[in-house]
Parts: sequence; C-alpha cells; structure tokens
Amino acid sequence: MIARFRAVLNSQWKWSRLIVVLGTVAAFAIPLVSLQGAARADRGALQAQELLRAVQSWGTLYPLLATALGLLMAIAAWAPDHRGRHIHALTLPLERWRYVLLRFGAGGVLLAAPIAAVLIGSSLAVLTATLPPGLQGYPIALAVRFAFAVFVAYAVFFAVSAGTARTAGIILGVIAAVILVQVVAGMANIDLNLFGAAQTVLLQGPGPLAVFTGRWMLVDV
Amino acid sequence: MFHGIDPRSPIPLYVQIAERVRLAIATGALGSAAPLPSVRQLAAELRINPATVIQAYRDLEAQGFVEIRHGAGTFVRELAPGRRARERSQHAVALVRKMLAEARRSGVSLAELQRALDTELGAKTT
Amino acid sequence: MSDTIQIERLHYRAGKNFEIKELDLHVPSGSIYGFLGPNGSGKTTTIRLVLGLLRPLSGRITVLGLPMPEQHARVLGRVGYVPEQPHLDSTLTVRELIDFQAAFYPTWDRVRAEELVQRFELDGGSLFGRLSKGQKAKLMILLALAQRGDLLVLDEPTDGLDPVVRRDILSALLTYVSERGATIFISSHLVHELERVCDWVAVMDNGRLITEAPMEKLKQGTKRLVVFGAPAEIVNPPFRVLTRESANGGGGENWVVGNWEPAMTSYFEGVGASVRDVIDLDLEDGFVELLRSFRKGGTGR
Amino acid sequence: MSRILGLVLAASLLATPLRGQDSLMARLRRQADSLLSTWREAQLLADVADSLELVRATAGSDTIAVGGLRIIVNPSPLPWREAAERAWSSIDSLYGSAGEDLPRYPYIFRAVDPDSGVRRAVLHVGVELPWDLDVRATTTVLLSTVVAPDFDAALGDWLGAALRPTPRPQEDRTAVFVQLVTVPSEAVRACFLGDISRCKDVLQVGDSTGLLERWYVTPAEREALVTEGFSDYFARGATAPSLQSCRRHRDDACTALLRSLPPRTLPRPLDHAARILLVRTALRAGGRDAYRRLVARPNAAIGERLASAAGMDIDSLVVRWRNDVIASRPRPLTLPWWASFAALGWTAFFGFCALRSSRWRL
Repeated sequence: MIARFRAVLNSQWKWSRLIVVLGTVAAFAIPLVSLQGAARADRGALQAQELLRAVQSWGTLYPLLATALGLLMAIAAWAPDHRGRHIHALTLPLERWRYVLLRFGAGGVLLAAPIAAVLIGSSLAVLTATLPPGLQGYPIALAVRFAFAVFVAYAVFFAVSAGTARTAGIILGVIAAVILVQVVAGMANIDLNLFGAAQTVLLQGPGPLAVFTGRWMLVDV
Repeated sequence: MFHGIDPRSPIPLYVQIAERVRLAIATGALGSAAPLPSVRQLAAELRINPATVIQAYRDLEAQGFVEIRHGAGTFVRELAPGRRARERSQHAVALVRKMLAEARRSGVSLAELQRALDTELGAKTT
Repeated sequence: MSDTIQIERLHYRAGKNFEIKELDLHVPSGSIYGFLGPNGSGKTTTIRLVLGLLRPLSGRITVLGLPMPEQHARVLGRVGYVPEQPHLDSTLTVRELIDFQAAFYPTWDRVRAEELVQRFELDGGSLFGRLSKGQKAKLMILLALAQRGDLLVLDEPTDGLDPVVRRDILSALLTYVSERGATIFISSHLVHELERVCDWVAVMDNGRLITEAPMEKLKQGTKRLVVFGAPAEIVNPPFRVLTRESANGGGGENWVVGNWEPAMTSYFEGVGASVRDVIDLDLEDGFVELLRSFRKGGTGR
Repeated sequence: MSRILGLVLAASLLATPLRGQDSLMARLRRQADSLLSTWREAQLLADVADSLELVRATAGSDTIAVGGLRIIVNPSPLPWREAAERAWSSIDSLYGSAGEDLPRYPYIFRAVDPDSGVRRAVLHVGVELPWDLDVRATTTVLLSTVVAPDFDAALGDWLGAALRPTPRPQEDRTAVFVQLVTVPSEAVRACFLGDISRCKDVLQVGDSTGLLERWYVTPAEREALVTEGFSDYFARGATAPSLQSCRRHRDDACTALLRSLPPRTLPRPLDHAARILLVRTALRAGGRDAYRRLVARPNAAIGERLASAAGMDIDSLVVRWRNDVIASRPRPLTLPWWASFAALGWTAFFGFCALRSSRWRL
C-alpha cells in the first residue's frame, strides 16, 4: 500500500509541482509582507491602527489562496485521468475507491507544504515585527484556519472533478436551478430570497464555507 | 535451415518444421548427437507458437530421429547408416510427386516432362 | 484443461446502435487465442467487458477462475493489458511510468523490465507523449510483460507498426509465453500474424461470434471446391456450404465449404456431381469467405 | 394667521360685490370667540382623561415591590417577580443606598399579546411590551427604564452617556481594553503602558487645561485627527488653505485648526465606555453610600467627586481602573471549536462523495 501511495504521490507531484511551489512561496510571503510594511515603530500610537488595517486587507488573500490551491490541486489530480478516459486507472488491480483515496491522500500531502509555509511565514513575521504594545500575533490560529480552508476547498473540487461528467452536471444543474428560481421569483416579485438562504446555509453556522468567512487576522488585540 | 517456413500454406507449421529437421539430418547438416535449437529460441526466431515447435519435436522423437532430454534440450539420435539414405530417397519421391501434381494441374503431359528431365539430367552428367 | 476466459450468454448494449447478444467464448489456458473481426464488430467492447471496464446487462464472465467484474481488483493483478489507443499519461517519462506500474503489481519483474528496456532501446528519460508510435507500443508491451501476468490481453498491439517493431514485439511475446506458459488473447487485423502465432481463432462480426475453433481445424476445414453437375438443391451435406457461385467460363461451380474432411468427396458422387479440384485456403481467404457467407446467410455456427 | 386672512379677504373681494364689507369682519370675530371657548373646554376634558387613564392603567393589575423597586403590571405570563429581583440586585450594587429613593413613583408596564392584532387602547403612561420575553429580556427592560436618581448635568456631560446598571460588566472592560490598545493617541498608549497621569488626562479627571496637547501629543496624531476626522468640516471656506498645509505635515496649521474647534467638540481619545467603567469602579470601591456621595456635590470637580465616592484618592482609583482593564484582555478570536469539526466533517463528506465516483464510466 505504501509503494502504491508513493507512486501516486510521485505522479501527482510531477503534475502539480508548479502549483505547490508557487503556493508555498505565496503562502510564505503573504504574512511577511502583511506585517513588514505596517509595523514601522516611528508611527507611534498610529502604528496599532495602521497595522490592524494592513493585516485586515492582506488577510483577504488567505482564503483566496486556499481556494486556488484546492481547485488547482484537484484539477491536477484528475486532468490526466480524464484525458486518458480513465482506462489506465480502471485497469489497475485495486478497487476504484482505493485508487480515489490514494489520489485524495496524495493531493492532501502535497498541500501540506503551503500550509507549513503559512505557519512558518506567519511565525517568522510575528517574531521579526515589532508589534505595538497590546497587540499579539496569532500565527498558529491563522495556519490552522488556512489548513482547514485548503482541505475543504480541495475536497469540494476533488469531489466535483472526480465524478463523472454526470455528477458535475448535476451539481452545476442544481446551482443553475437555484439561480433560475430566484430570477423567476424576482420577476414574479415573490419575496423568495434563495441567495440569502443559501448564503446562511453555506457561510454562517457549520456550513462548508464557514471556515472561509471570519477573521483572517495574523495580528489582533 | 528453417528459412521459407510458410504459415499460409495448408501444410501445418509443425509438419513443415519436422520435415526441415529430417531433411537436415538426411543431408548430414545435423550430425548425430547434434543439438537442435531450444523451443524458446526457435519460437522467438521464427515468431511462431512455441506449442507448434514442441509438437514438431515430439513428432520427430516419435519417428525416432531425435530424443528430448528434459532440461538439457533436444538432440539428434545415432541413426543406422541405411536410415539416412532411405530418408533421402523418400524425400526425392515426395519431390517428384509434388512435381507431377503441379504438372497435371498446369496440363503438361508426362512425355514432355520425361524429355525435360532427360535433357536437365543429361546436361548435369556430362 | 480449464479456460482462462469464459463468457456465457453475455448481453451488453451501448446506446442504441450497438449490441452484443448471446456471446459465448472460451479461451483455453496456455493458448494464444486470436480474435478476428472487421472494425466495429465489438472486439474492443468485448475486451473491455472481459477486463471489467464495462458492466454487462446479463451473462457471466469468468477470468482466471474469478467472476468479473466483481473480482476485478484481484484478477487485474494477474492480467497484462495493451489497449488499442495508448492509455498512459503523456506527461510522465518512461522511467516514471515503469516505476508507477511496478508499484501496483506484486509480481512485478524488475529484471525483465530492465532487460526489455534495453532490448526495445527505450530511453528512460523521454516523455511518453514524445515517443514514436512504435516506441509507445513497445513500452505498453513491456509494462504488460513485466507484470508476469498469467493472461495477456492485447487489443491490436502491432496495428499500424513497421515490420521491424512488429517483429520485436512478437518475439518478446513468444519468449514470454514459452517461459511462463501464459495465455494470450490477441485481437488484430494482421491475419498473417495471427495465422503464424495463434493456435486458437475466433471470428466476430457485428456483436455476434461467427466461429471459434483451433487454428488447424479452421484452416483444414475450409476449402474451395470446383464442382461440376451439382443439383440446385443439396440435401443435408456433412459439411457446411459457405458460398456457391458458378465459375466464370467452364460450366462448373465454385463452392466454399466449412468443416470439410477429405472423405466427404464421396458425398458428391452419391449426388451425381463430381469434384474436379479441392483448393486449400489460407486463414485470410477463409476469414473473408466466412464473413461473406455469414453476412449473406446470417447463419451462426 | 393675518396673512391667510388677507388672502381670504382678497379672494372674497374678487369673488363678491363690495356691499357686504362690514358683515364679513363681524362674522370672523364671532368665529374666533367660539374657537377660544371650544379650546378651553378641550383643555378641561384632557385633564379628566389623563386622570381617568391613570386610574384605568393601574386598575386590576398587581404591584410588585422588590427592594426599592415598585412596578405595576397587568397579569401576564412575564416573569416579573424574578426579573425584578435580578434588576434590583444590580441596581442596588450600582446605586447602593441611593437605591431606596427610587419608589417616589412606581413604574407601569403593560404586557400585550404580540400575535393578536386586536386594537388596544393607547397607553399614555408606562411602557407597553410583548409578553413573550424571557427573564433576561424582562430584566433588561426593567434596567433600561430605571433612571439614575438625581443624576446631575455636569456628571452627564463628563460621562457622555447614561449610567445604567448592567448584568454583564465583563463586556465593557474588554471593550475598554481594545480602545486602550488601538486608539491612535500617544497619551492613551502611555496610559496602557502604566503612566497614571496620562490615564487621568485621557479620562479627563485630572487637570483639564490644555487638553489638546494632553490628548494628542505628537504632530502625526494631530494631523491624522484633522485629515481623517474633520477633513470635510475644514475643507470649505476660510480653513481650506490651512487644511492643505496641515496635509503637508505642517503641525502648526493642524494645531491651529484643532484649536479653532468650538469648545467641547474636540473628540475625546477614549469613548464613554472607559468613563462609565471608571464610575462603576468607584461605586464598587466606595461601598453602599458611594452613589450618594457621588451625586452629593454636583458642582465639584469630577475627579474629587469620584475620589469621594470611591473613598480613596483619584490616583489609586485610576490605578485600580487600569488594572481591571489590563486584566480583561479579550479571548483571542481564533477559530471556534465547532468550525474545525465542521471543516473536517465537510472534508470527509466531499472526500466520501469522490469515493462514490462511479467506476462505470466508459
């Protein structure tokens, strides 16, 4: 089983090398850059407010990076199979779900690099920057949130691209149906707020995307 | 020795191979106790089914020309002196029979065939 | 002698236009089984059904004694497969593909793999996408052979390749068979190649199996007869009449018959006809005649 | 009123011949007299109605007295008794002995069924509230209606907000902590770091001369204050040029602008939460009569009043206040615990969906 996992990992690494490297560099750079500019001690009392604003604006990059990593890794995992119409994978001597699990695990392992980069980058940033009194760095909390975001994004896009065109079609169909109903309701001015409902389901509460919203603050009170 | 094996001819391949081996033995190209090529080697070389080669070797063994020693391979047996001559004459008869069938099919009369033979043989002996 | 592949009453339909009905097929183990048939006759579909890539509507498929596609994971471990179109990823190098495949087959034979790489002069570092058609075919054969499987399923392995490459591939295949005694199920259009190599032949057309017989029996049993004075209707002959045409010039008729034995000429005297000549047919002529008669008459076996 | 009359006259002149001129004036005067009498009558009626209303509002409802709190409520499922006890405990803790003066007038509440659409007589006195509130909500209603007894204007101006008992003091402290850390003022930062005299400045309890320099010490702060806080206020008219020069980091221009602000409009660095917390700390430290002492001398300096209320000098009070604030750093807002499980759950769920990806794809 280990040999198989290593083989799948190597092939996945070859296809997603660029994504992982770029992702890692970006994940390492964002925290450093976000603190570097704003942590100038000479701004005196203004430093705290400016620092928080900078951290807040840079903070929006983490969920974007996480989504991009998840999407690209999922595509890198399945594009070759789709090109070969899955014949090679289906002739391998293992059950389908085991093969898919290997792919999923390989992608997960490769995604560990950018996550580690965020942890190291943010810890480094917090150590090197002179934080104004009262403000504290939360590198681990940020890294953990980033990790969950990456894995949730990866799982979502992995499920969509692993499925046959039929399942992808179904998912897109559902989304299109929701939009259509909302538009029709809008025209017939029935006050049916599907987007609002969908938003609350997906974003707030334990929805899948809840981990994306919320405070991506490397430094906070 | 095995060039010109024709898989498309009606004569089965194993018969053709056996014949070629017998001919080689008859003409002395294969001395007694000489080793025949191994099944794997001959099959790969002629690109034919190994089972065909095996069957040919078994026929030869049945006819007493070779002996198969497991693990060591196939070797030509010690033949009685007259056996090679008899083999050669049988081969000649087979050749003539084939020539006659070919002549009949192409409408050549026996007399013309006889004359052609004499001139060909005459030219050879002088 | 048990069969490596057994298909009983297989029924499969893909879309509206193609269907395999009531297919029965038996591949004896240790044999080299040729699978002949025009394009679109369902050869590749049958192969995919055998490998468990497709799910039949009904019928039973047993490969190496195990039911397919239920036991596909265990069976495929002992089956080497070379598809019609290359199915490997073009962005991986030859070395990576070999290592990838090696990890999935417990019986992988690393020595043979290296030896074949030398023999086929494959460059380990080059990308699969950049290999020539011949090299791709060689690599796929290499992967199939190095698995040390008991069954090799080849879907037109040497189709469209130059003679040199074909020769290398065939000899490598035959060496393997003679060493391991494995079974080969080979589908091809190169009839001469099959004639030379196979000891069993099956002919398939439009989703139905026309005939399945040992090579010699099929070749010996199919003859063209020059017949004179045969009555229009002949009553249940011991052989099977494939086609019957009046020869051009010279009043006789050309018959093509199947399941022929030399002794059957006596039947014609009984009917008041005479057999002027019995002409042997090679596999290709036999195949063509079989197809024509099957399509005209539509009779099965 | 005369203008409209003029108009009416003009209109009538145009519309009718001149002969009835004097009869019009007589008629208007008679109208005005009758209006006056009806107006006085209405006045009498209103007084009667009010007294009736008072009687009606309190008729048939029971009064609940807890400590100094007396409330009159109509029968309803609202948990008045328990809410009153809770409210009284926090009122007492805040106002201490001054709480006893509350009963001078009772509070009237009328609970109504929130679902029923039936028209109800409008209640002019007391508070109307739906009766589906829980205890906490009812307590909050009670606390928000209770007005701090004899709360003087000086204290109100200084505080800038109403002083009300709160069931959850901890939230205020964390809010003040966040301010101490983030407010862009050197004085506030010094206070955070421990300089008590700066704390007194920003709380405006010490010497209140030269507040601008005390509150906004460095030029950068002053410039930031002008450009961010008052940029549109100064952008027009005479002050525009000095605004431009202040933007070009000319501190004298910024300072001049800030000085030109009308009194008490200079924004205080800390908002009312800090000062309310200071008062609470003082009342808590001063025991039961602290509130009475606080409101005893309305025209004394805020600092002295707080000190007398707390029964200690102003510096130690500010030290205690600061320690309270420093001690209540907000809990780091990391990922809530359930979010991690939710994320893992969703990852597993979608992973499982992928596993179900069908094998029959050809």
